[in-house]
Amino acid sequence: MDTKIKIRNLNLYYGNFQALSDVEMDIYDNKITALIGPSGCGKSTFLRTLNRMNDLIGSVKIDGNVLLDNQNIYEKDYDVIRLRRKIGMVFQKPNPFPKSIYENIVYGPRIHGTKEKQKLDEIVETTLKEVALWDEVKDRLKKPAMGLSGGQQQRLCIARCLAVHPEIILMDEPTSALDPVATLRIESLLEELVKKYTIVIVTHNMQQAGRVSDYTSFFLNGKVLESDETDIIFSNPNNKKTEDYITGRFG
Amino acid sequence: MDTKIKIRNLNLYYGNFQALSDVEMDIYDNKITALIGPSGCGKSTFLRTLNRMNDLIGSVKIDGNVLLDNQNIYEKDYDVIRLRRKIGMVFQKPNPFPKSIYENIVYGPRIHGTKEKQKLDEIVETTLKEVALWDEVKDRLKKPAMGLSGGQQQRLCIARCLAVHPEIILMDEPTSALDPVATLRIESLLEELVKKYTIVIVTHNMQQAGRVSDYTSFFLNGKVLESDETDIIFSNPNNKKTEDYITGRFG
Amino acid sequence: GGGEEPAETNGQEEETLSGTIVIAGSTSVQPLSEELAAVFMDQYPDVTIEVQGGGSSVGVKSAADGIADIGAASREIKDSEKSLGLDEYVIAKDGIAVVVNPDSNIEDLTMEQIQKIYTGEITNWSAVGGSDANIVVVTREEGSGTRGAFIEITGVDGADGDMTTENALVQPSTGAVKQTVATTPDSIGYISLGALDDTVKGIKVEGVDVSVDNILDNSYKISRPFNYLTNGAVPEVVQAFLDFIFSVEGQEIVAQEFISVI
Amino acid sequence: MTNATETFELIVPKEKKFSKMINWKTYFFYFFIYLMATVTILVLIAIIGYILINGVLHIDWEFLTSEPSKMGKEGGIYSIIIGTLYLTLVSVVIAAPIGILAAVYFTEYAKESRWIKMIRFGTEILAGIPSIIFGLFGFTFFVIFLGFRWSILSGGLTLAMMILPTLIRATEESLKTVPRSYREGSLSLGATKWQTIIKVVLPSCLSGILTGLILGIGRAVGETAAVMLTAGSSLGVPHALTDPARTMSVHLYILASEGLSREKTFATASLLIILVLIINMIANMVTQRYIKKAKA
Amino acid sequence: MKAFEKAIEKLLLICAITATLSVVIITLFIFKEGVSVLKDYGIVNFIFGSKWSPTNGQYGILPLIAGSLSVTLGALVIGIPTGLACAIFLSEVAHKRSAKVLKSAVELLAGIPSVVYGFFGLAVLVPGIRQYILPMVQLINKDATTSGFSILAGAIILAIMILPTIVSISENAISSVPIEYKEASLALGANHQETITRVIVPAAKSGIISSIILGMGRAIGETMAVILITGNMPKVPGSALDSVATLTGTIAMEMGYATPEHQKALFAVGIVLFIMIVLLNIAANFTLHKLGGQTND
Ligand SMILES: Nc1ncnc2c1ncn2[C@@H]1O[C@H](COP(=O)(O)OP(=O)(O)OP(=O)(O)O)[C@@H](O)[C@H]1O
Ligand SMILES: Nc1ncnc2c1ncn2[C@@H]1O[C@H](COP(=O)(O)OP(=O)(O)OP(=O)(O)O)[C@@H](O)[C@H]1O
Ligand SMILES: [Mg+2]
Ligand SMILES: [Mg+2]
Repeated sequence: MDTKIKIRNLNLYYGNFQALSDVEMDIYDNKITALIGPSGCGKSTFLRTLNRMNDLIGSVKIDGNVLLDNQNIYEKDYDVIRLRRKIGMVFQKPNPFPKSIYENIVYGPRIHGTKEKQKLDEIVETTLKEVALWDEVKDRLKKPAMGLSGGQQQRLCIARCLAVHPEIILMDEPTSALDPVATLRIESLLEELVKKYTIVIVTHNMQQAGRVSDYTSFFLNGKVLESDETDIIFSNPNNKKTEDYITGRFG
Repeated sequence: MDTKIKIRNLNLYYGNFQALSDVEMDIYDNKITALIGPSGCGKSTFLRTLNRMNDLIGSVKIDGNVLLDNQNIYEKDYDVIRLRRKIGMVFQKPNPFPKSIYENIVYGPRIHGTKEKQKLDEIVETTLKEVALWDEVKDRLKKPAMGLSGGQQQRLCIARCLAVHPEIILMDEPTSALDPVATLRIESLLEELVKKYTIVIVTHNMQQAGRVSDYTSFFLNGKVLESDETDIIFSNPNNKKTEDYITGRFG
Repeated sequence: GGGEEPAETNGQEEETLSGTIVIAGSTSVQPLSEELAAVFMDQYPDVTIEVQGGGSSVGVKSAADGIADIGAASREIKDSEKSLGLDEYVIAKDGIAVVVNPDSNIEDLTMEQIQKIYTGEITNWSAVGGSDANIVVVTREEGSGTRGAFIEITGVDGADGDMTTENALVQPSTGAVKQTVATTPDSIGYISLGALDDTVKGIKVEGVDVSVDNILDNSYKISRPFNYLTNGAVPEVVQAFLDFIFSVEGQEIVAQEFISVI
Repeated sequence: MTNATETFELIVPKEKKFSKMINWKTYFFYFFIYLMATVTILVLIAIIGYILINGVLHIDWEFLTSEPSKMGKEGGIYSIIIGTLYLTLVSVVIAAPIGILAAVYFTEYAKESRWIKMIRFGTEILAGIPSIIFGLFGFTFFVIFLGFRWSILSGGLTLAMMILPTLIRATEESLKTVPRSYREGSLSLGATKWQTIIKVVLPSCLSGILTGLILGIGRAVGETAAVMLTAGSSLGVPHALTDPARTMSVHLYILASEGLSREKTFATASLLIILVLIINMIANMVTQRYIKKAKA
Repeated sequence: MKAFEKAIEKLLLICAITATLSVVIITLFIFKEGVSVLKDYGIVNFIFGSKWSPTNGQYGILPLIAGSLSVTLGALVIGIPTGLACAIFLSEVAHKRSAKVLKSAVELLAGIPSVVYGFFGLAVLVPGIRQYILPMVQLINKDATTSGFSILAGAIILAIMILPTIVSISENAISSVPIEYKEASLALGANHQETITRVIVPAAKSGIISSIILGMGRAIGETMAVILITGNMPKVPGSALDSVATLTGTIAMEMGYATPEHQKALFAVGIVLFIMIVLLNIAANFTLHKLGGQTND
């Protein structure tokens, strides 16, 4: 089992507020890692350090190492654009661009230089099939993506992210805005995807974490309190607070 | 055990979309009734029919009966202002007015005609004590309420609502924006309040519903699937879907 | 002002003179009206005179509608306006100087040359003895009193009406024409004599310099009247003001910048 | 997409080429953006600088406090400052209550009916009407038809109509920033709609409304064509609503187009710019406080 | 209580109607004054007549329409790229602090009275065009001449005047594009510039278009600045260096001196202007509605 990303001694500050303290974690190849913890504990912040999305926020200061394939992504000349191609991201609220379904998917490939229509068509078909959306939308590829239902939009966003061939997919509460049926579809999709991709998922839903993930990390107040195989965390946590949280004593 | 509110055959439409179908429910005096169900199932909508807050939304159409003390609040000449004095409401995000702590609490009494300074002072003190906030804020009553922490703001909002002497308090996920400590304080406050008031609370947190409520109603797609004493619902639900939801199979 | 002595005599005779006079209309007449009003109000402290601009036709219209006691117009009254039955008083005359850019070597033009320049028949200065350069014609806006007088006297106003070339720049005021001519090479324009200064070059017309004397003795031809218009019987105070204007003292004020009518 | 390292090697050389190509576009893009921003700033500096350099030295106490004579060729601009203040005040006093209340109606009461759409459309049209049309209208309606003559009243009413849309829009915008939760909080306590508006909604967006007012004042101060046709251009100090007045913009236009006095023209223009600067600064300060408060 | 609330609502409604009422009264009065000329002279002759010579009884406003449109078009050609670039600079490129300074600077441009612009154009721009632009143009076209009073001068000044409208509204629109779009694009490995041109600006297009339409309205309606710098020559222009007269300028300039008949003709010009603005507004509403329908939902 290979370690895809190694996080060592990671600290993150929003201005003076320390949002992450001394985070250490390993993320394994072709596994699903779930991040859990009460609201505001730093899950999203942590997730966004992995593809350097926090660079966008002016007041952020980061120190520590995030090693992707043994290379520190916070190194001075590290190519952020390449990083973000390698590490795709799916957000809490489905966020398709206000363009057609087709345009949403080819956006990434186009940016990265693919121009031939035929190739683009191919990408659209493959990725939509991968997220099991092809049959539902194949007749309306040129229609606005905004016309899809929430669950379909989220799957489209996943497809859009697959279209640039990432190795890792980060997901920040990808089902929290979805209805139960859509949630179940995404969950079973995750099981498919993990065969080819490494997945990190933030979730508020304990049961979801238990169902889909291989590893789970519990965050509290910017610290990782506990990190282990999901079965162990859920059946036999080391930390009293982890147990309290998982059993719904707080959060 | 008296029934405070009887809901019979309630249907609600947002334009063409039916958000509540044939809801029937009894809300008992001096008890806490919890409303649970996945996102979008109509919990908030239902709660807001009880104090006619939905009147504000232009496209809403309601039919059915909501009997408060055996009088239908949707009757033609029913006095909405008096209704809303009788039925207080606490919202998901603490929403104090951008005024001082003092002004927040006396807002209601002033509106309803109490003018004497002494009386108002008295109200401020009693209600703040009732929500266990008095000691924390008694030296800064004239300071902006916005300066309080989230949990304090929420307790202030409860105090503000108590200041108009309601009989019933509606709470829509009152702790979802709060940290664990503040959540516990509110929960223990509920136990105090229920001695004097009837409480209806919407929550996403199964454990919270289990801990604080006497009765629980499970909503799905605008329908009440099951409604019973909390212990029964949690230990031995009638409906498979209720069970699935409570055990985190979806939602 | 030298109104010291008359002020006392008048003051003794008509101590009761008071009221408000509204004058409105031509902006060309406005400075003169203000000057006259200032002196008159000095003499009769109880009289208020408001001087409004607006333009000649505003003058005509407001006198007719009774919004103003006196309408001022810097042009002849049109036939269509005569029917309004207003009383006209020519209170002053204003010479119109033909001006060119100060760098121009033109000194003198004949009426015919001016006419041909303004109708667009002559478009190059070489045709009238200048250097080989296109003429930039500057005129006033349609309806302007100055323009009306100028085209009529120079013959630009032919059988088919106003024949001013389409290629003329149009400027909405004396000052704007002056400024344009002053800063635009090879330009020609016309402005009120009162506004003539050395930023532009006033030229001779038919060999005659533009000056008050030459206008008074009719050797310089291009001038226009300043009209005051009243509607029907006027209040005492307005009559007194009109009398004052046509008095020696009033016309002295006129003569400071314009041409007296007596 | 089978093995990570394989893809890695495949992509690197390709990507180098792309980034070169993309960089050119990107450089040009940023060059253009920076260039335009710089040009805009330079133009601003040029206009303001040119006028202030030529005019500021001619502004002195004398100029501010003495009355103009000879059409403004001589003397100061005292009566014109007074006229400007008067006219602006009148127009704001007329427009402010109507504008604010109308905005309250649109945001708090109006339902999306065809009637309301038409009324809204009317407001939009009013915002788009050129000032010269307001001038024509004010002249025929207030000055002549209603017999108000050239007066502060006619001018003020005309200007009030002109700044009404600005006020409505600004107030509406700031009303929209008031969180729904304030309204719900108040209503759930049994307050009526109007009580909610007066006691909670309006107080919490006061500075937004104030900003709108200041914008309206700016527009009133800067207007020329409409004022000239309705308030007149008489030089005297106005004492009553029925007196005519000349505002600084009108005065500047007359000075500039009649070429009466270069000095006075620049001095008046400078004063006008300084006035606008001050108005903008106040507006900015108010908005800043507003933003701070909203954040707190 | 209820009655009081009802009364308040009625009062507010009356205030809201005031604006619309104003439009109705304005329309009525402008039409009352001007419509007789349109009737007597013939609408077609009036609008398509190529000679504006009121003293001769010729009321063809084609040259004026051409003048207004050409100056406005010029202003848009200059103002849109500049304004859009500034808006992008403010919302996406500049640091917060410099953005704030630049924004208030641009807003200052909006506050400067239009007469000041005209004055500046007259003193600086008109001579500048004659001295610097003309020689450049003459390199290509030897016969070119200009007095400096030109479409170009008007367009430049109007471009500056509409800049604040375009910048501030577009900036708002761009800033209010949900950050989710930006994040999504960046997360796909797009760089900032690609994100701006391919996602943010397209997503803000309805705001940007409405800023342009408002700017256009302002440009068509501007009066005092244009009078001073376009030469007011009522002739259909042949090039950007030609002088033109505009609808608004002609009204403002000739109103004062006009005879009653002439004055009516000017009111008729006002009617045309008014209708143009109303059409522009309707077109704007229509476009925005269409665009809005596409982007939202
Ligand atoms: N841009 C920011 N500037 C300052 N503080 C921030 C910023 N973003 C987040 N924070 C703070 O950092 C902490 C961690 O936030 P984060 O969004 O990572 O929490 P989270 O675990 O994802 O919570 P949730 O479950 O509610 O999404 C919080 O206290 C939050 O207030
Ligand atoms: N103003 C509205 N107009 C139209 N539809 C609405 C409106 N408010 C709510 N709805 C719809 O009604 C349904 C019920 O909404 P409601 O807010 O009551 O759900 P909820 O159970 O409170 O969900 P949550 O747990 O997310 O708060 C949803 O499908 C929602 O989209
Ligand atoms: Mg989060
Ligand atoms: Mg809800």
